[in-house]
Amino acid sequence: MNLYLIIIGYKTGGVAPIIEPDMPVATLERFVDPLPQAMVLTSIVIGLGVLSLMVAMCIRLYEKHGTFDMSVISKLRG
Amino acid sequence: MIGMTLIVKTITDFVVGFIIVFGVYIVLYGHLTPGGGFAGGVIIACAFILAMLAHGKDVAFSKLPEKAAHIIDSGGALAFLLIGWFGVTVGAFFMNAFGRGEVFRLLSSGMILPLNIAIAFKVSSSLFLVFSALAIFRRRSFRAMIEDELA
Amino acid sequence: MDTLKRRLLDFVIYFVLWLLLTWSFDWQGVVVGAVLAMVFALALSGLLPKGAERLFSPVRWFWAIIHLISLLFWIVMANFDVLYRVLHPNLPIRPGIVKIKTTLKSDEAKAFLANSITLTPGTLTIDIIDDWLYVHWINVHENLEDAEAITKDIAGRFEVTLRRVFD
Amino acid sequence: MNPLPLYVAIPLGAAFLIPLLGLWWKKSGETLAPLFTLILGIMAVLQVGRPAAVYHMGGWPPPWGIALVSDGLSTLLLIAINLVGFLCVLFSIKYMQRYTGLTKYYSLFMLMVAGMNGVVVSGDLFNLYVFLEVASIASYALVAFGVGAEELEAGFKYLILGSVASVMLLFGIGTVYAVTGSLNMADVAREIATQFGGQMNPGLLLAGAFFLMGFGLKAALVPFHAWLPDAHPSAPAPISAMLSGVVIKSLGIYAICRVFFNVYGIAAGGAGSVIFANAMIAFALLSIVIGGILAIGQWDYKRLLAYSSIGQIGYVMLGIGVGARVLATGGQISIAGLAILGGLFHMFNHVAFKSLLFLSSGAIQHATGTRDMKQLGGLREKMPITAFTTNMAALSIAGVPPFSGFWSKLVILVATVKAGYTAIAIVAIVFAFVTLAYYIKVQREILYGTVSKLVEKAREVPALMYVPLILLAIACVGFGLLYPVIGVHILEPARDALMNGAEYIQLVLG
Repeated sequence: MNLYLIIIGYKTGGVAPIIEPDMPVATLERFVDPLPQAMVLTSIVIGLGVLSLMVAMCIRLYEKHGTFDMSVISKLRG
Repeated sequence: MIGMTLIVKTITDFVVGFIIVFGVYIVLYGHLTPGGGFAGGVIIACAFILAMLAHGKDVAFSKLPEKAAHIIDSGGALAFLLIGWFGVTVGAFFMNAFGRGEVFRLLSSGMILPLNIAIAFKVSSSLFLVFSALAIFRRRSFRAMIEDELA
Repeated sequence: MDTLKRRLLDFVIYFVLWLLLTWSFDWQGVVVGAVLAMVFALALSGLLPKGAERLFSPVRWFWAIIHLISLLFWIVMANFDVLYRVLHPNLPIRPGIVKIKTTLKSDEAKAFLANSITLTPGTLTIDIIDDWLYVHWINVHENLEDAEAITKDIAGRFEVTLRRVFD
Repeated sequence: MNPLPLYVAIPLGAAFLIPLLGLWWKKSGETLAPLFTLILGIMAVLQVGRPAAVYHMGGWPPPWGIALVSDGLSTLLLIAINLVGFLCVLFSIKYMQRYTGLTKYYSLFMLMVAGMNGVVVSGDLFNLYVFLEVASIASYALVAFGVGAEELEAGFKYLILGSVASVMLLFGIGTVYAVTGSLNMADVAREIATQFGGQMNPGLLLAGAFFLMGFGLKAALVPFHAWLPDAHPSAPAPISAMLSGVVIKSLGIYAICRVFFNVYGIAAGGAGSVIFANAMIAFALLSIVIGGILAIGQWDYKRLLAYSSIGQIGYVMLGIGVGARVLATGGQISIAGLAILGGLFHMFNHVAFKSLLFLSSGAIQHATGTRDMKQLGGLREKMPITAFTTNMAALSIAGVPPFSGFWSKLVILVATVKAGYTAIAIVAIVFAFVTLAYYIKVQREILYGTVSKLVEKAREVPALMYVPLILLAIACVGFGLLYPVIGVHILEPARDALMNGAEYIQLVLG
């Protein structure tokens, strides 16, 4: 997923997108698009949040059922 | 003996301080070099987590008590919002209210630096709390919980 | 007085570390570094190992370099040894765990001894309990009773220099 | 000053202030949360009648900066979210007393409100995604708040399916960005309109499919509905009310409307638009049919309500889908407008009566300790107020004439017939009667009949709990009777915002 986003912003032979006052236009055109990188960073942070919540729930579920077997943990019908 | 073996403890003592300084460096120079509030915050949190892994929870909590971590956690987020509100004084939410400064110096980007610091506080303490909550989770029987409630 | 000295020491260490990290002697960076080092020295007291003043002894640094060189030498030697054992058709290994006594005093020295032993191929420190090191060894000596020889073979090479660095 | 960032900033600030103060002051959540949601609700109501507005975050004009946009549709959702949020918090004060960790509860609640407000005012696809995640993560945690075996399992299921939806959305957003080179919704819309002449290229079609699946999962349309019947009953009652009342609408329906009408420009027609409109109608019909059929057989009161939510969301989606299809195929604009108006009106009504039903189910559970319909009965005598409000909501949702649900369903059906989809309309009418059937079942099993053993000990819930119920019941009737006022000031601006996709571009980019 994150790789996909990075690929969108990639440019062959690109340079870091830092703008300096007297910069030739040719350099500006070779900038790697920074926005997908920001998106990836955000999605990583969100993923971290979801993951920690998931682990917490897993621990609590294990506490209740004594197993991680999903066929045992099936009180609900869906 | 609480914690891990002597080797781990000693080496941890050596590196924890360095890791924290490195994390702070990543935070403060986030607008000049790769990094920033989140990455630096994670590094700082890792230092405390390392201390907790090596020495057990008591040592880690003596450096960063749980309540303090909670306060920093919420306070960092609030600080982020408040800094954002400074922008309103010059026109818009999150508008750069501070001076820009010189390019490539430490104090050169106005609002980004304080925002990074706020994020770092928030991230480091909350990651530490998440880790400690998951690591110190003890299975308690329902009866023990009720007895605690009654006591 | 003692704590003050310690705080000062911590401050200097953190500050030097900061300067090494940033490697810019712009006044803003230096001032921020100084303030941070002060905060760390006050707030995170005791995070650094005790006896940090040993950092300022040039003799110890000299011995540390000697230790590094000897460690590198022994690592190369042990590499050839293990290479020989691996390539030999008979696979002449006698893996086992031996318990050796170290004469080093400080925790840092013990930890570095253990790490040096681990870094050397063929030997691996499992644990330290008091003065005893438990080492897994790829080719344990035939005469197991000769504890002194074993100790000398594994730890003796490093103890000489490490004692001068840390103790 | 333009108050748009406040809709995000106030609940977000409250979400962090509550646990901070909660360290010393145990009642911080119960005091601050109603206060802040009330402020937000008043702000949202005052928003009515104002012209659409754009706020440039950090002073950067779009498409470079992040823009917050409020038009008719946003205002409609803002009112729903914040007023229902206020009533649910009010209800929670007494209801949540038997839970521990209340500051965390209120903090998560405010976080959820912040996320939903953010989704609704965001003018940027990626920001929409971020706020959607904020609201979703908070709701995962809230569903599992009871930390019983069932709650955890439902929360876990919701979390997994929600993460799948998030990945789909991120793929869709990435693809849109790759194709158009922008994330600002108005800028994307302009790119699509100018670059492709309103036609969809394969990349956009793929992204659209991802959006429909991702938002459809959040909205619990039928092929993606599996999490809802577990998550809604397991959550504490105020959270069920929030989830069913506003979360699935602001994260699902609103986002679908915004993306397909304003960004993809479904109204402009073209090859791709018809496909999406057809998909919307298909999902809607499936939701109506399956939600209705499954609801009949339920004996768990809250589970019945959850399935009914799926069915009613189907009606909302039907109105919007029919409107989209009429617009895409170049039919009469007035019919499309009628269909979309019906969909939005039904959504607005559903906010009122489904929140009311879930809150009253919470009241019943609070008083009797069960939600098994077989063990209930004769509540009318023991809990007159709760029974009365439940009755009002049930009659309204079932579409009995003077109530609001009747009018909105009628508008949807009339528009569907006028658009020429008589068969679809017949199915919808049949399942409107099915809705009536299972709410009659609710009335018979819970409100009337012999007084069961559990109900005998039941007493009317405290005032803090029944005041929100009464307010919502008044809304159920009022929306039907006050349609001229609500329609002109709230619903028609929302409809216009959807119908005239090009105006959105004008508004944001200036």
